[in-house]
Amino acid sequence: MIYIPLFIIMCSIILTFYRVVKGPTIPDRITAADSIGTQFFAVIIMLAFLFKADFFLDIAMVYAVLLFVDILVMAKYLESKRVSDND
Amino acid sequence: MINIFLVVLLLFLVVVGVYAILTRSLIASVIALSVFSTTLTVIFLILQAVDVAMTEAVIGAGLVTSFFVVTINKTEEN
Amino acid sequence: MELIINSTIIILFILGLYGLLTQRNIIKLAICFNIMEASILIFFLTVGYKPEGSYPIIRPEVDSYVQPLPQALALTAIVIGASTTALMLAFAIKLYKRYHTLDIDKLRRLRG
Amino acid sequence: MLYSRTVIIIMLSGLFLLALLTFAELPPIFYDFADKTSVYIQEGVVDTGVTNQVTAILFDYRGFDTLGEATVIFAAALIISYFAPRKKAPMLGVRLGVLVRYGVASILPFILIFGMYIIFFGHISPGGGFTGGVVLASIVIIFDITFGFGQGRVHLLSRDTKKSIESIGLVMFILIGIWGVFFEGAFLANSSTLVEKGTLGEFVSGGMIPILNIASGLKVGAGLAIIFNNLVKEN
Repeated sequence: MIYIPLFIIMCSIILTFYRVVKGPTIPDRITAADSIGTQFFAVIIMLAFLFKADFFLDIAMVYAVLLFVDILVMAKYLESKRVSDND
Repeated sequence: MINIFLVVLLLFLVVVGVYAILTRSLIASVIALSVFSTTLTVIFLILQAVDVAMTEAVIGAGLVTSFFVVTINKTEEN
Repeated sequence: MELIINSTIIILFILGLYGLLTQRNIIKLAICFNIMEASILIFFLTVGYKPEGSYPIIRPEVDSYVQPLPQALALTAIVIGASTTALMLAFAIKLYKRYHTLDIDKLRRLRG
Repeated sequence: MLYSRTVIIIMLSGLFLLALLTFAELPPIFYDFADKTSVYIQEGVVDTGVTNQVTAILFDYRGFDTLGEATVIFAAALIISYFAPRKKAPMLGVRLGVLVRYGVASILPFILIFGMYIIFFGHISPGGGFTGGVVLASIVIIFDITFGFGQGRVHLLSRDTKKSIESIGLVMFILIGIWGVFFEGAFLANSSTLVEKGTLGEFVSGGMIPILNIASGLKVGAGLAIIFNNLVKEN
């Protein structure tokens, strides 16, 4: 019965997306997007169990690597904003 | 049961797309686009397209987002 | 189920088209273009899908697979979409350096 | 604005209804289209000798399309390197903390290994030249984002090296195609008479398809790295 954690994590993703929409500052949104990515990582691994397909784990790995690039670029962008705006 | 999960994901996809188009802030729109392509990856996995899901995860999560962020950074007044 | 998937494809396409018609920032137009492209990809993949099929890597213990041809076309479309997005963003940078704005209404006025 | 927003919404609603009617006329989605037309599923393994049928279609049945796609990336890199203005992105002048720099430096070799794994095993597992190439391009992106500060910074690969790698990938692809003309009778035919097809599902299998994977991986990786570096205007 792997559907129960699947739906629970999906509810959690939707609640986290509320923070992306609502978040007053940019760091809130970036952290929420990173959190959504990590939860989708868990969803992909549960789908690997569900379909009995071990190749899905490759996709989870490559997605985790590229999510790191995403967050790194956004962190650098925020750092430059913080230096230039000085607040 | 997996169909219900697919419907939830599709609805979430539409909501993220609406937010990505209608928001004012450009960087928030790019963040929403990253979430959009992640959701698209999981939908492709449920549709049993492993190669397409892998390519979409690589390009949508990492590459296109960094293109957009660099462009936004270069076209802002500092 | 089919109705929901078809409606999602059409809604995403119409949404991207609405964004292309109403938004004025060029970077936002590229984002709308990406969303339209995603709807086309979902349409490609649903053509070759069947419910109990497995992913198209041939294994001896499985005898029901989804159709691999739309997946190959979708993969090509994704990589070319990334290239065209980069091209649009390069033109946006070029326009900003020339006119110091990204608003297409102001750009149209500047051209005279 | 040329049209008001209500006019646009009315027009798009009409388009939505039209598209819905059109989709109703299509054959149903969950219809066993895959069983009736599964030439690729039934004969693809025997024809090409690889188990991943998407790779078989990309590099064997429709290899010419893949060559066209590689040409599109080449043209995009060319146009962007001509068009993008020579102004450095301001975010590259910021120095990240020591933790980020050393963490990234220790994680880069593993990303390199992973990208090469995706390229080399593209014919028996998901992935292939395009995906692995993008992962290899992400190494250049991570390096430039993390260490892109100051004036006297080190380059991971110089611009000429990246252009050479891209050209080597494209020339390798075309040479394999011409090889197919001479020994098999068609452009980009899978030259299995000279290269062993190997056992199905092993690492050495599929004739020329793994070599085409490597060529397109080099091509796509170097091309996307050139595009990114021209967008941020670094060498």
